[in-house]
Amino acid sequence: MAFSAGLSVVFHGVAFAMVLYLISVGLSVTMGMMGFVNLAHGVFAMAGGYVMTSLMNRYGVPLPLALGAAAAAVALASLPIERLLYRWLYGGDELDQVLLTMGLVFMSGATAQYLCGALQQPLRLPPGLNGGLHLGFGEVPAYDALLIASGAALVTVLWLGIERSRFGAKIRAAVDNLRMAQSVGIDTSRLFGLTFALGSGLAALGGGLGASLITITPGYALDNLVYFLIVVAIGGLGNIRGPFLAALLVGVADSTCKYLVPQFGAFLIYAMTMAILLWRPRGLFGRA
Amino acid sequence: MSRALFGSAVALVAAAVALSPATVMAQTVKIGVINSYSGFVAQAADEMQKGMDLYVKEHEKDLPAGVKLDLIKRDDTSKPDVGKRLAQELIARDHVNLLAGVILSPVAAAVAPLTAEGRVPFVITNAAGVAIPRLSPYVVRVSFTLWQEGYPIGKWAAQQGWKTAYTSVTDFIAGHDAEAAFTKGFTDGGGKIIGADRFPPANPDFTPFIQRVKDAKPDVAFLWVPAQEQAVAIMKAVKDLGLREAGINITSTQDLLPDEQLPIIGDAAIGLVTSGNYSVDAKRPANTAFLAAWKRAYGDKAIADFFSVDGWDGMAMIFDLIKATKGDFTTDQAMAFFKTWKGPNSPRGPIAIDPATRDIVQNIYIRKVEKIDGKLADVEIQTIPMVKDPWKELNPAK
Amino acid sequence: MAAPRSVRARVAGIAAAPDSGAAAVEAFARRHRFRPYEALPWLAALAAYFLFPGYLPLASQILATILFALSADLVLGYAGIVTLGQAAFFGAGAYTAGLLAAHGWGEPITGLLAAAVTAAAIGFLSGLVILRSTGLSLLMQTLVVAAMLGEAANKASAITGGDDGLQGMQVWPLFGHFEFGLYGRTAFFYCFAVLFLCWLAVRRIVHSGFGRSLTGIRENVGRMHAIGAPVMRRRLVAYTISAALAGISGALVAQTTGFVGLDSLGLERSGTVLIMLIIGGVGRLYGAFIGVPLYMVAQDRFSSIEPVYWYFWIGLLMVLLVTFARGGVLGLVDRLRIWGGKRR
Amino acid sequence: MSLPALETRGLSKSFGALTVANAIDFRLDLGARRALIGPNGAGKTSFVNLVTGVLPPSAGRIFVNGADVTALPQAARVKRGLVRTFQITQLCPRLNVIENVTLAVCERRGLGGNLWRPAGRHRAAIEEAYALLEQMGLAEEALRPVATLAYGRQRLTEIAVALGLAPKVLLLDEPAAGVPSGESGRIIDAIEQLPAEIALLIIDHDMDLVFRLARRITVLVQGRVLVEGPPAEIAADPRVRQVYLGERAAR
Repeated sequence: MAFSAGLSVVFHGVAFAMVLYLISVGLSVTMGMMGFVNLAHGVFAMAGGYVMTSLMNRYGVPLPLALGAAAAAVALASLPIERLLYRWLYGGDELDQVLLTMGLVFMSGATAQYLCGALQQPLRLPPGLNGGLHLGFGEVPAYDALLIASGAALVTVLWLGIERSRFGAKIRAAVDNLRMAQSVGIDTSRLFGLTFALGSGLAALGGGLGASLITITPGYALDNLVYFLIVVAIGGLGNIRGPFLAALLVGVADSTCKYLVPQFGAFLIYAMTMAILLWRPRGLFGRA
Repeated sequence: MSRALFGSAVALVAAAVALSPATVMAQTVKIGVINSYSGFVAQAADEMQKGMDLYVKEHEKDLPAGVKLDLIKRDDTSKPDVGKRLAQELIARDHVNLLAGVILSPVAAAVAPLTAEGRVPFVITNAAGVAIPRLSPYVVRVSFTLWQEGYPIGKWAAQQGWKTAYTSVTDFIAGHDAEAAFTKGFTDGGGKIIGADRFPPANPDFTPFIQRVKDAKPDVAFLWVPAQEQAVAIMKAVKDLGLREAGINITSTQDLLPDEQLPIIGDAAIGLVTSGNYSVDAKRPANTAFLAAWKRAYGDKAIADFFSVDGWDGMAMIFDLIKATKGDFTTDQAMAFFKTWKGPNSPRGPIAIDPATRDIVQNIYIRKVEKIDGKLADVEIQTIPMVKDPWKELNPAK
Repeated sequence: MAAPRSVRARVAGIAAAPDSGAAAVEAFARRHRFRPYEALPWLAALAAYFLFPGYLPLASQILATILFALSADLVLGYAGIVTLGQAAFFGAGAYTAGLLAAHGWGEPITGLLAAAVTAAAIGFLSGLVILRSTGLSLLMQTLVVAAMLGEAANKASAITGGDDGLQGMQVWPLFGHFEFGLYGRTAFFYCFAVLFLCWLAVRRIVHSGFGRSLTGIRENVGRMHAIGAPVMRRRLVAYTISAALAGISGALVAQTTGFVGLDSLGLERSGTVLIMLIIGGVGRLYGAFIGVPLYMVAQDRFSSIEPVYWYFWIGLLMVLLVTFARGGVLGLVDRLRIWGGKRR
Repeated sequence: MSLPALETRGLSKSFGALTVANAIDFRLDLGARRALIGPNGAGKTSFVNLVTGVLPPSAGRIFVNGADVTALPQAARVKRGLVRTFQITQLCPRLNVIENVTLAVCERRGLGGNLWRPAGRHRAAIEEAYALLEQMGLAEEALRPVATLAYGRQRLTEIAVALGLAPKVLLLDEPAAGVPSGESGRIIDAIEQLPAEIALLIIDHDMDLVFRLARRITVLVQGRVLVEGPPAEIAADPRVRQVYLGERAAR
């Protein structure tokens, strides 16, 4: 019992971590590459959740299709936003960036409540995904299993893409040294746009997949901001792997701590963040 | 040099433009409605407001000739100090005859003392913090207290022959109330509490806590969260971990199961037993009429819940006062009227105000979620008539 | 060598070509003198008192919040410490004053002082730990400090009243015979006076040698190290002072509303004050006086016109400000003046 | 004989395998005019960072006027008169010229921690700063933000700031770096006019500048002192030709 209990808790932590990572990785890159403090990043995750759930609930679109559509839609929508609002502030005063992105958070929250009401969006899962799933080592929630599987798949694709593709090479170059990247003739403004869209799309995936873990409400972007920021700060700015480890750490530590010492549930995650940042101010994978 | 000069001017102008005094209508009953339209309980606020507005819409015609109603709605943004300031302004600036509304106990607790100072009646249509009416002689509550619901369900659980219970509640005052009430009820009934957890108010993830319950293998688990999206999250964890398949019964107050959340929680809710003062599936003529009006006003999609009915009844009480006094009443007359008010046909059954505590007396229903022709319904399986708030009887005012 | 030059300056003043050197020294030496326009915010506040007597509670909260924003400006605008945890000190001050008033000591002024001391102590201790880092790391650490305090206050509900907020505050009349009444006149003048005194102090500090070196630290830390400035100590001092001011502002709100809630320690409060400050303009001592009224009045109006979706309009206001008035209102005013100068 | 203004004994620093300073014994007397030269990557700037306390040494000791400052932080060494300028200008760009210099003067006079007295009342400090600007020929730009100055002028400001700290030992890290040759003359003049008692160490590889200003030259190669002597000697030294001038000739 104790074993399978601990197992399901850790398993759940990993599932939560997958969602956190998908949402946060884009934020890490935008902050690292464009040096942009994008407090509105959660908005894209929220948008993803809304699009997906309403496609499923109103038009009965199957989950995978709705998820893909949501990601694509959000990625596309993010392009004009980046062009019209964000790009002017690149390399500018981070406080202006804070003001802009917080403004967007407020507006999106109000819009969401106006369109879909204050009630959270239900996620009606196909019957197969409800309840438990029997694996070799014991029974685990089926949806968590799906989260981990799809999350792992996405992560692999993303990493390979960044490692292998030309686009990925450009991104890495720009993160390492923007000036250098420009001087070798990379069209950074275009690169920024595409990277931003990619990050937003991933966030949308995370928001959609995680809709049952982090419920989709108008307050989404603000309520969960701290979690996203913690992951980015611990993981280290501007890299792809750091946030993954950070997300695992946060997800698993969070759920196991709550399981073992519920009375200190919230404290420990903060304490851990503090400790790590004091030990490695630039995060676990941050470049010194 | 004059940088700040221009700036200050801008601010001053902005203030001047914005603050042009509100016009006052003659011969009207002014009701200041303080509600949490934004913030983390916006959903509940919406339900409550719909209930209030619906009553006004349905019964405005019944008002005595010449009496106009002026509802001044203010958003406390779910923050006590804001709510307090709004109350202060409503009393001192808008000279309202009554204050009504308030979702959150902290806000109500912040507002209540002002009503004593400003001598304005304050009709609480939700905030369930058990001791609030004692903060001011002008507070009257038409909603409920958590003791009123938690104690009976504890008793009921014990009557089912369940010996051991595990409580798991949100770590803030309301949660503590619910926990204490259930514990008292269950132990009075001869049961034994074998574990009690409290989870952080901002908690995205309940699996670890539910796992603890599962490990402890109690006969019954009392799970309580404030009536918000958390209800869905915690029920998902219950389903994922197969808590009931493990032979653990689950009870709560209606906060775990607001009617509009029921379809969202889905089949996971089947068999769940809660105590509450209202469920849409109650078969009462008053309720049928209420729901008919609701559908007319808000369509089939919108689902009423106990917030809506509490708001509705609050307005009903205020309307009765206006009718009885032709809209012209002093604070003391109002309070005297409220203290003895009775609502024989509320959608939630007969209700009344207890003159001693100015708190609601009402039936508490034990409800069970069943699937009736393909649709989930929270069916009343037992009625505990005219329950007074047990806490005030256990802790008489000094 | 001072005398001859200033003499030359006077001569130069008459002569055709003014001596830029003396001018430089003079301009520099006069920078801390009071200018007429600095009276404006106070005149505006008094005007508001007479023009909108029904809005005194709002006015008092605006004054108290200006002080909060001023404290943020000291760390953010002068010491260059981007913080999302300023509410930690606001809340600490609020609870200090609140607990005193709830347990039999309702004397306002000593309450303020106690709040200042508590907040300063917390600022100093947390500063010792976190001020060594910079950037996002520092931001997160300030945030975490506030979050932990908030959790602690929620856990200690026996003392703080937890989520229901602190009950039963009895604030004594100011100087023994000015009641904090329902109409908030006393509250208004109380906040007005406290803000004024604190503003004088902050202004003094900003123009002091210490204040200048803070500006230097904000502009170029490496340079300040190289001229032998004890950067860490300077930052810590600034952080502590700012904490004390935030504590006072928290105590003001607690005493004038007679209530303290957990939200006084919340992230939202830290964020909002930052926003208000940025709207006004950072690092110029007057941003707080412009951003806070603008934001709070706008919020009050929007939310009474449109109780549910008001924050959409606030958000829009913020976005427009960034797109058209970067650097806040004062930044916009600057650019207008430069533009006007060019055209002349 | 008098104590050396600056002395290092066996000063060493290595990052893992890479050794940037290898048991450097170095001595600079009062009023010295010394140049530290060496090919790129010889460890010149690292040496400055070690001496000024930006980097902690792996081994060895550092003395200022005979006092061991190895353990002291950067600020404390500045207080003892050990002052440096930067290879890339380090100023407060948005503050104007006189303010940049006044910051240094006030810091030296211990006014930087004064919370109450308005900086403007520190009249003497401002006058002193202005005098330095005149000395550097910057008086006309006193009220202009540093960012708006030509780079050459910024380099002069940098020197003025350093002088504001009343240095006993002044380390100039490539004082004319990045300055168009037209303006570098102005900088060299300014350096020549520095008070005689200051012990001056110029780190550079601009030979014209070095041979014009320095009375002795120390050649650093791979973190080690290769040779030290008067310019003529150094110019003649075959090893120097080989590792340094030779390399230059090769270009």
